[in-house]
Parts: sequence; structure tokens; C-alpha cells
Amino acid sequence: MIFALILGFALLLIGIYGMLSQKNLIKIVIGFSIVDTGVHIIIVSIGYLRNRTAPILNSVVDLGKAAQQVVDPIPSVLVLTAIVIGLAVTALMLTFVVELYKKRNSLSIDDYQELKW
Amino acid sequence: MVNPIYIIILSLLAGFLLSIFDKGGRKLSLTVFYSVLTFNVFVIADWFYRFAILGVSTLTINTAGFSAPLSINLQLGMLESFVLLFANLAGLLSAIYLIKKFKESKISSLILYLILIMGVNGLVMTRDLFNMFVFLEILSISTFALTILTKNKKSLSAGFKYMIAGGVASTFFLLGVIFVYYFSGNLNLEFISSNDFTNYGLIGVFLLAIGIFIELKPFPANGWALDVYESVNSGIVAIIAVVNSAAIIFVLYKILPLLPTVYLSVFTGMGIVTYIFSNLVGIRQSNPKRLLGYSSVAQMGLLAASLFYTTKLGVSQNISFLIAGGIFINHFIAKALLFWIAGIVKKNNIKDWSVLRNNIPLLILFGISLLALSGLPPFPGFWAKWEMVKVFVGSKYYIGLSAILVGSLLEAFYLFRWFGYTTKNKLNKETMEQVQFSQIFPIIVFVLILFFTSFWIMTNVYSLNYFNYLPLVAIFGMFLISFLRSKVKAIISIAAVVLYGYFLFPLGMSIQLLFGIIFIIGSGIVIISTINRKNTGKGFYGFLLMMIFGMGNLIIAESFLAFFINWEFMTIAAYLLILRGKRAKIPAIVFITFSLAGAYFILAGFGYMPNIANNGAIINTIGTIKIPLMAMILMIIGFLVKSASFGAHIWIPGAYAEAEDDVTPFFSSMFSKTGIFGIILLAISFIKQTPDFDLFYWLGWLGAISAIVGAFLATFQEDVKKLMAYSSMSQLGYIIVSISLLSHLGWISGLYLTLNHFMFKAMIFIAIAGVIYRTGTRQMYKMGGLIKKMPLSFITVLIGIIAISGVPPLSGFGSKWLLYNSLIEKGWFLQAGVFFFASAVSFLYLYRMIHSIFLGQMKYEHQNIKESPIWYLIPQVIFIIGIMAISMYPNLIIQPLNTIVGNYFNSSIVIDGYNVTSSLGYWNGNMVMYVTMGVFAVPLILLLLINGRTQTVKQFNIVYAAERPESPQTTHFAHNMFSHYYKALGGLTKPRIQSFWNYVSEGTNSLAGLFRQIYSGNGQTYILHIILYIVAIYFIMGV
Amino acid sequence: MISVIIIITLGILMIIAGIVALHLKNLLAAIITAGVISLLASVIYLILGSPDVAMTEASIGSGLTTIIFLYALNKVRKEKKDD
Amino acid sequence: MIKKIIVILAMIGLIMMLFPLVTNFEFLENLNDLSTNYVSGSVNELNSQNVVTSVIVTYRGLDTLGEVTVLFLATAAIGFLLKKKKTKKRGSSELLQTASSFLVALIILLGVYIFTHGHLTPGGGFQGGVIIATAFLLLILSDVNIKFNHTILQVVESFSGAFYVVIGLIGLVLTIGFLNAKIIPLGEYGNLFSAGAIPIIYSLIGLKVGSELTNILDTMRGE
Repeated sequence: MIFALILGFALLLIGIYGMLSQKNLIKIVIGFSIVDTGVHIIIVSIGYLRNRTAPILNSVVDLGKAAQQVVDPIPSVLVLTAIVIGLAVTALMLTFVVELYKKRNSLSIDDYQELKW
Repeated sequence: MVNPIYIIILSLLAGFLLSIFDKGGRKLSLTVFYSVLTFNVFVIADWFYRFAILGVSTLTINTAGFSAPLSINLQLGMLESFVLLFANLAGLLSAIYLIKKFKESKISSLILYLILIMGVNGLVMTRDLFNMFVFLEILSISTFALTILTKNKKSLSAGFKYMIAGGVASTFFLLGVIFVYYFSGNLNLEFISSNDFTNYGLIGVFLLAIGIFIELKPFPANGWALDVYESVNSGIVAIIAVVNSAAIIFVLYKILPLLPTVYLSVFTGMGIVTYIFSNLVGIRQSNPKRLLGYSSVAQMGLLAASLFYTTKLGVSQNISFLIAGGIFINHFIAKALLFWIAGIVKKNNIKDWSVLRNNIPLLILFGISLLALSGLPPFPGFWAKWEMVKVFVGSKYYIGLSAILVGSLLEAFYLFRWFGYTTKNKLNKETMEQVQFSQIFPIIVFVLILFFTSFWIMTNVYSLNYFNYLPLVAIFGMFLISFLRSKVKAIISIAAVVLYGYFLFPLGMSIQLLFGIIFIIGSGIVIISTINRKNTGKGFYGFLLMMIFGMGNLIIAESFLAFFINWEFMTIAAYLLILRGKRAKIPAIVFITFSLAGAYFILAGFGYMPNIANNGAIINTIGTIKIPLMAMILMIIGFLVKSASFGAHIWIPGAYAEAEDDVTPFFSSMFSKTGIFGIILLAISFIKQTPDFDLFYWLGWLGAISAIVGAFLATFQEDVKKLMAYSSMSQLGYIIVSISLLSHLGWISGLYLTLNHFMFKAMIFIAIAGVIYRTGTRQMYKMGGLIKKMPLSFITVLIGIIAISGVPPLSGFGSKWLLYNSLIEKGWFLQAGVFFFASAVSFLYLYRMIHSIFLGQMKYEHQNIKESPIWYLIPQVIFIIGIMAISMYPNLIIQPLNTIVGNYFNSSIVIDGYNVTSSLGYWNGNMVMYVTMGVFAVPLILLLLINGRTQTVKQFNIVYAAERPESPQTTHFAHNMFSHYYKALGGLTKPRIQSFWNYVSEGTNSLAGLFRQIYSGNGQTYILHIILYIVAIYFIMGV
Repeated sequence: MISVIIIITLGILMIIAGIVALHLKNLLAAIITAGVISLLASVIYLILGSPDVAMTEASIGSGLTTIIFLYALNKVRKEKKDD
Repeated sequence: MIKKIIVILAMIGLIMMLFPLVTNFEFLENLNDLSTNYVSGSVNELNSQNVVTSVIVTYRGLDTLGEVTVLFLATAAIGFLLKKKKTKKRGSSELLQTASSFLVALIILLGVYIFTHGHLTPGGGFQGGVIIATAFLLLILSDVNIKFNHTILQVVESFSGAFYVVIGLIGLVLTIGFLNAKIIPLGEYGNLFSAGAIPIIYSLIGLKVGSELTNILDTMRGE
């Protein structure tokens, strides 16, 4: 489904733009999670095959011709892993944001540039 | 034999259960923690032994009971086990380094650390792309969290930037993985081939590669990494800089087969850009950890470039392993060491590192790490660079070649500067904290491994002749006996030099013999003067012997490689010797920068060299090959730096003057001759093979300019050692010209001059050392009238300057006579004119020296001064005897030189009794001696007769008026002695070359300042850099 | 065909939500909007034949992540109040 | 201003870079060999209805182990970063607490159902785990003063992870490969007790994920 793929890329770009343009640390993390969602949609849509069902081989699917009836399971598998990893990264990022805020009372990324050159 | 998957299993089990273990006390959890890390090391070491020594074939580990591509498989082979061995070892050692921290901090830190190491193991072993992503995330998340092991504002904000950048990079990697899957239908590297990707399919590969490449911190998309290096705990940074990078570079290595050639070229270029620019920016850096960060980034760029390039060219496995492996080990060990040391020193400015002097063993380890990181022999980085240069030249990749050499120079510059600050900056009364054994232990282990690999490469890869180890043996040996008294060590050193000469030197009439006399016998004699030292610091004789053996080995080196490593050994030793001087911080850095620049020219030149038969010393075999013009030019430049020729002479006054006084003779009379030796080496090939281009004509001009400029510069010096330094420059100019003549007579005069210069410079410098030792100053106007107090030194200097200036009757006259003869014979009249003029100028400075120091009025404070110590006088006497002998009986030297040079040219002189006849005339040294003695005897007798009579003086002759001017120094005749000449000729001595090099250095500095502006410190800007970088690379590659 | 229309509609909604989430001044609203994107994404996964992913996205992507965001925001606000 | 322009340029570049991936994209007509093998293998070799589950738990079991590890790391990292400070706050109404305890039991049951049926229906350990965590979230929300027994949470978290590894290890000891699900009989296709060790592994994952996420939520709650 090409629209899903386009949607995925669109979200990816929106997220990146958000990361590049927003000053607020939480907004940047939101941008990052939108990028993640975009990538996940891209992955799933790559595994999509027309007019097929989910790769769950219960009574709906003819076991003998299963391979002709289901969508590609691999992208789903990858996305499952990617989602959990994305959660972990996002959670860690937010923890950093909270800790940073405790140190300096600011959420603006411009306030954290004492390390340079 | 333990299945390597147990590393992952055990680490995970321990990781999951550590918090439970911790309930039983931190001791228990720490025990588990360290046991698992140790277990990892042993498992991998065992496998490495199997692959490397027993030749077991690569191991594939399937999971889940299925084989690839259905399931994820791991692979452990020679390369994997090699990388993992280092990674696990560094993991264990850094954990030991951090033990104090781990005892105090939350149990989570242990878990994170353990799993980080597990992630590295998995990342290196896995063959599945998506699994790589998972392990990459494991590695990243644990690293992100560990960045705040010491939690402060800086490490937090650095950690956040790191996370964002890492997140973006891994997003691209994941996109790459999925598109690679889409196009190839597989995730396992064994089943994906580069043929699966055509046209836009390549974007998938591109995304994959760029994701990993960003993780390698390419310039300029690497600001986040530098912040991390600067702010994070040293033990963790050591892991990030070496272990993480090792794993990531290995991932890159694994996906290399998928990349099309054009990617390889572009990525090579990007790696090299990273190398040169990171090092450039590094020179402005004063924070040690950030400095190391720049160096790390640079090294990873170099490593990546070497991987890409060797893959692109399809270089043989062994060579590419030597290059990439060498850079890898070198960076890995040296960087870990330096970060660890930085964590112990805890100073945030490299200028404050002088505190390290309170802990000499650590200072030595620090020095070793710096040398290794600079890519000097015998450390692994050197061999890698050597092979890399050959590959680059072989494939005509000149831009890359020059970029790498310039980058290396910049890197060496800031590292040596750092060492200079550490050893020379003022030491405030601070003391260092007590260093924990757990912190020093990892450092010692890594240094041992560093040496082990270095020697392993030397013996097993290059099978170098045993004598090439002597410089290193010398420094180690002297280190071991450093507890002995200084005088004992001096005698041991002399004995070592004698034994070295006795066993290694061929006695046949050859150039080898001549230089052997200079380098070996000369050194042996000059060492005598150092016996005078009451107390030498540690290492002095070690450095000295290293330099002497390095010089000696040049003569008998059997391959270009052997020649070059000894060249570097001797340079390092010379640097360390200069650095011992009290105010030698700046001169030493100038010296090493110029020397290394010269060495890199030589290195590049060697890259062009055809293979040479490996039988006997290269000085004897070089005639059989034709050296390409380019190699010739590059190497001559390198050699000229060492002999301080015009243009590269600015290191010479500082280095000579600030080196300790009894060390300077080594530099002037022996060390500078190595450049001459190198030029002779090239000239031999030049005359045996028909040259395309008369390079030596121009070299001759350069020599002439050096001679005259050196003489002028010497004339206007107040500092006696600087004066003699410029005099050396001038005299070496003479030698260069006569060698450049490429004629029989020219070479005889050249070699004769060389020998002559060696003797008189050694004795003058020793005499001066004695004078400075007694008077405590180098400024000539602060001395005067010392003839009465130090008559023997006066005689030495007198004989020396007669020999230099080339007036009869001493040997200098003979050499000048030969020189003018050969110049005229060759038809170089203009050059002869220049020399004539230069000789006249040299009278000026020689007169100034002897007059200011020994004649005139004595200073009040010198009235109780004594003659030089006996140890200074002995070598002087030996050299006087030498000079007198060859002056009286020139045939002693002319005859052998005739034979030696006869190997290369047809003879053009006739030697008959005491007569030497050339096409232009004859010279009878013996007769000249008698005649001159007669000429001098007459006025001497007259003077003796009239001396003692009273003299009447006019009223206005203030010399005898006993009036004391207000500022005695400025009215001293020796102060600004030739000011009227200066009005006329001073323009010639304006330090134009000095200002040129100042511009170069300022320019480099401001360039560095310009480029480091991009590191604004803003995390968002860094992401922008990454995105722009990706886009830019994409369009450069034109996918 | 219906699925195509659903995807297009959802897609437009998600893109708008994405842009809005980044531009909302109110962080709370922004976080909720971002959560909505994930929720809508899970519907798309369902249409694309990946119910497993849909479940995961709904629970983790839109549920848990949003909660963690809210916690973080809460903490930041509390810090603000404390000072 | 200049920065904004550069950002926009970067975005345009990015769009140009990714554009060909969309415009030239063609959906495949058939499954590739690898997926076909997975689909048939799930039925024939593993007796598992849900192909995604069988791939996750067995074929790509190492990924999943890694995934669990990532979550574990995140828990550890957040625990490492955040300090827990306790401040008393007013409790919520008793009615709400009672109601939520009742709901919590139901929700946990749902979670358990989901991860034990991972090989039959959509969902599995991760989804089930999240649902269990949601149950605890409900508890947290209804009673801000609630304290979880961290030891139990930790024991569940640690041992479920450890057992997961040990189950993998059994396969290695039996020399049929790390994380092999066939260490116990495959059972009858479509039954709860089928697909070898898949339900067990998924249950362990469910427990681990559930306890980890609860831990994260509890840590983030902090006060």
C-alpha cells in the first residue's frame, strides 16, 4: 500500500524537522518518537502484499497454501522489536530531560551548550 | 573450548540476576561481575589462540536449531576473535580501573557495564543485519546511561546530545536494514550480495552504511561525540573511545562487501577528511580529554579510510590486516591508556599537567602512550602507516597520502606539545592524589601488550635484523640500571658504544667506515665529557645510547624500513635529550615538528622506492636501483631538515642552545651528519644510474645559500651556542655543496669536510660546555679574558676556529683547498664566489667568539674561575690530536678517502708522498704546516722581545682610564659587536624564514580556530550537521 | 478500496497531528497529540495485516510512551513549582 | 534566520534523497523465500499458529532476547538516573481504590491470557506485559501512596529473564541450539499447549516486560 509508505516517510520527515526546529527538549523527544512511528510504518508497509491476511494460520487460512495468503511476517517481527527499543530509548531520553531540567531549570536546548570547540 | 555464545548467555544471566546478588552484599555482586568479564576474556583468548596459532577454521554458531538464513547465526573467526579479545580485555581492565566507582554507585551501573560488553560481543559476532541493529541499541543504551556514571551538568547534556545523535544514526541504519531486506529478501549477510542492489536499491545500502558511518563520528558531524569525550568519566570514555568504536568499525567491515566501489572511494575520502580536520582542530584544544577526543575521532577516520581503501583496491589480506589492524591496536591501546591516565591526573588543562612529574613512573607510561599514538616506531601504528604509504603511492592516491601525512604531523604536534607542557611547565606545590593500584594495573597491562605486539610485528612480520632492536634494548637496559651512579652509567655507556662498534662495524674502506668513525667512535669520545655530571636524571644515558645506536644503525641498515625506523628512533631520542634542557619546551617542540615533517617526507619518498635486494647494507646496494625523481626530491627535503639547511634551519638555534651543554656536541658533530649520510645515500644511486634531471645542481645552490646565510646569522648572535649552531648550518652548507658536485674531487672534499667538521665542532662545543659550566652564562658579553683562567679551553677553541676558518696550517685549509679546486673544476664559479664570501664572514663570528670569551678584560665575578673539569678536557685533547695529525699528515685521511670515493668516481687526483695534486695545482699539507709555523714564529719572537716594555698612553684612551661606564654590559666591546656591519648587512639576516614559519603556524592555528567554530555546543546544531552530512554524502556519491 | 480510503484519511489526520504536535505551545496537548498519532498508526497496521504490531503499537507506542511523556512533564512541572 | 534556511535546505535534501525510494517502489507479488520458509516452518516444524510469534520466539529468538535486554537496560538506566524521593500526598477515595483493585485483577488476567496465547492469536509477551504494567499503573493512579514491594518486583524481573536464558541454554546443552523451542514436545496444532517452548518463553517475556515496565513507571513516578 503505497499510501502507507508515503505516510511513513512523511512522518519521518516531520519528525526530523521537529527535531531540527524545536528548541524545547520535550518537543525534540516528541519529534524523535514521530520519526520512530514513521519508520515503523515504513517497515510494515514494505511487508504488505495485496489482498492478503495477517500471518496467523488459524481456520481462516488454508494451511497448504498459507504462503500465498498471508502478508510477509518478517517486517512485523522487526517492527515489534523496533517499537520496544523505541520505547526504551524514548524513556531514557525523557529521563535525561528531567535530570537536565533539575540542573538548570530550562527546557531549551540552547541553554545546554557549555561544552564546545 | 567453550562455545562463544556462552559469553552472551553468561553476561545476560549475570546481568539479569545482579540485582538479586546485590542483596547479598556488593562483594558478591562485584565478584560475579568481574568473574563474568574475566570469563569472557578467557573464552575469547582461547579461541583467538585456536584461530591464530592452531589454524582452526571459522566457527559458525546457529541459534534456535535452524541454520541461516532462517535463524540468526553468529560467527567467530580470526578477525572477530582478534577484535573481541581486545574489546573484552579493555572491558575487564576498565572495569578494574573503575572498581572504586563500582563499589559506591548503584548496582545498575554494573548491570549496564556488563551488558555493554555483552553488546559488543554480540555486535561483532552476529551475521544478521537486524540483529546488529538490536545489539547496536543494546550497546548504545548502556553507553548513554553510563555517560553519567559521574553525574554533572556537563555529562548530562553531553549524554543527551549523544542520545539524540545516536538515535538519528540508528534510525538511518534501521531504514537501511529494512530496504536491504526488501531488495535482497534476506537479513543475513551471507545471503546478501552486492548484486541485489541496482539503481535506487543502492539507497538502501547507502542508508545502512551512512548510519554506521555516523556512529564513527566523521568530521564535521561529530560534535556530540567530542562533548562526550570531554565530560564523561575517564574509565567509561576509554570504553566509548576504544571498545564501542572497535565494535562499530567491525560492523562497518562486515557490510563492506555490499558497498559499490564509488561508495568506497567517497568514504575513504571522508575518513581522510575526518583525520586531517579533527587533528587540525585538535591543535587548538587545551582540555586533555577533548584533545584525546579529537585524536580518537581522527584515528577512527583513518581506520575507516584504510578499511575502505584497501577493500577498494583489493589489497592482499595480510597487508590490509597489517594496516587496519595496526591502526586499530595502536589507537585502541594508546587511547585507552591516555584516557585512563587523564582520569588519574584530573587536570582540565594540558598546561597543568606538570603535576604528573610527581609520579615519574606514570609520566613514563604517559610518554610511551603519546609516542605510540603519534605512530612512531616500534609501535603498531608505525607499521600500519608505513604500509599505508606504500599502498597509497602504489595506487597514486597522492591527495590521500599528503593528507594523512599532514594529519599525522598535526597530531604529533599537539601530542608532543602536551608532553612538553607536562615535563617543562612550572610545577606548583600541588601533589598528586595517591594513585590506586587498581588504576595503575590496567595501564601497566596495556603497556605490556603494546610492547608485545610491537615486538611481535618487528620479529614476525618484518623479521628485522637483531641490531635494529639495539636502540630499544639500550633504553630499556639503561632504565633497568637507572639506580646506579651516574659515573658508572657513563662508563657502561662508553663500553656499550665500544662493543657496538666492535661487533657491528665493517672495517673495509668504505663510506660506512667513515660515518662509523663519526657516529660511533665520535660518540664514544664525546660521552667522556658527560662523566663530569654529578647527577644525571633518569633516562639520560638511555636516550643517548638510543640516539647513538640509531645513528649507527643507519649505516648498516639492510632495508629502507630498517633505515627509517632507526631514523625515527634517533629522532625520538634526540627530542627527549633536547627536552631535558631547562628552557627547552619550545625548542623541543619546534625540533620534533620539523624532524617529523622531514621524516614524513622521507617516508613518502620510501613509498616511491622500488624494491631493493636484501643483501647487505643499503648504502652498498642502493647503487643497483634507480630512485624515481619524486622519491629523490621528497627524501632530500627530509634529509635537509636534519642537516638544518636553509629554509628548515629555524629549529637549529633553539635546539642546540637549549639542549644541555654536554649534549649539544652530539647534535652538532654527529646528529647533523645523518642528513649528510642520507644525501650521500641518494647520490650514490644518482651517479650509478643515469639521472633524468640534475637535481644536485640545485641542491648545490641550496648548500651555498645555507653556507652564507648561516655565516651571517652566526655573526650577529650574542649567545655563544646559537652562534655555533648557525656556524654548523653554514658548515653543513659547504658539505652539501661538495657532495652535490658529484665528482671525485668534490666528494673527497665533502667527506674530508665532514670528518673535519665532526672533530672541530665536537671539541669547540665541549670547550664551550666547559666555559658555560664555569661561568654559568651563554652570553658572550658576560664573559671575557678567560684565557688566563682556562688556557686549555682557549687552545682548543683556537685550534678549532683555525680549522673552521680554513687558514693554514690546519686541516681546514686542506678541505677548503679541495673544495675550491673541485668547484672550479666543475665550473661552479659563482658558487665558489659565494663560498669565498661566506668564509670571510665566518672569520667575523669566529673572531667574535674567541675574542669575547677569552680575550679582553676579565669580568670581576670570574676572577676565581677554574679551568674546565678534566672530563671536558680529555675529549678535547683527543680531538686536538686528531686534528693535528690529519693536518700534519693529510695523507692519513686523503689516501683512504681517495680509495673510498674511487668506488664511485674515477680518480682525478694524484697522491705522491705529501703532495696532493689535482688538475689545478698541488697541496703539500706537511710543507704548509712548516711554512706557517715559520711565519708565525717570527712575530711571536718579536712580540716576546718587545713585551714588558712600558707603554705610554694618550690621555683620552679610556681603555686604561679606569672609568666605569654606567651600564657596563652595553658598552662592552663584545656586546652587539658587529653593529656597524649590521647596518650594512643586517638586512640579509632579517628572519624572513622565521616569519614564514610563523605565518604557517599562525595560519594553521587560525584555520583550526575557524573550523572549530562549527562545534557550537548546541545539540540541535549537531543533529543538523548529521542530516546535512548524510545529504551531502548522498549527493557526492550520486547514487 | 475502503482500506485505501481509510489509510488516506488516517494518513492526513496523522500528518496534521504531527505538525500540530510540534507546534502546540502547550506541552501536555502536544504529548497527547503525539500519542494520537501512534494510536492511528495502530489502525493502519491492522489494515496492513499486522495485528501483532497493531496491538504493540497501541499498547506501547500510544499507551506507555504517552504515559512516560506525561510523567516526565509532570516531573518538570513539579521542579518548576519547587523553585 | 540563516539557521532556518539551512534546516529547510537540509529537509529538501532529505526529501530528494528519499524520493526515489517512494516513487520507484513496487510491492512484491509473492513472499520471498525466507518468509515462505517461515510460514511453512511455523506450521510444520513449530506447530504454532501465529507465524509472527514463532519467528519472534524461535527463528529470531536472539533478537527477542536482545529486545528484552534493551528494555531491561532501560529500566536499569532509568533507575540509575532517577533518585527516588518520597513525599506524602493525599490519598484518593476508598471507592476508587476498591474498584481499581478489582479491575487490576481482571486486567492482569487479560495480560496473562495474551501472553500465554501468543502462539495462537495476535499478541504475546510484550503486549501482555504492557497490559500487566497498565494494571499496576491503574493502582498507582488510584492510590498515589501505594508502595510496591520492590523485592518481589525485582525477583520476578530477574528470574523471568534468567529463566528465559536458561530455557535457551537447555537447547544448547541438548546440542540442538541456543533458544531452540523444541526442547519440549510440540503438542497438537492449535492447542494452548503446543508450539514447544514458545508459550513458556512468551510467558516469561510477559512477566519480565510487565515487571520491568511497572518498575519504570514506578521509578518515573518517583515521589
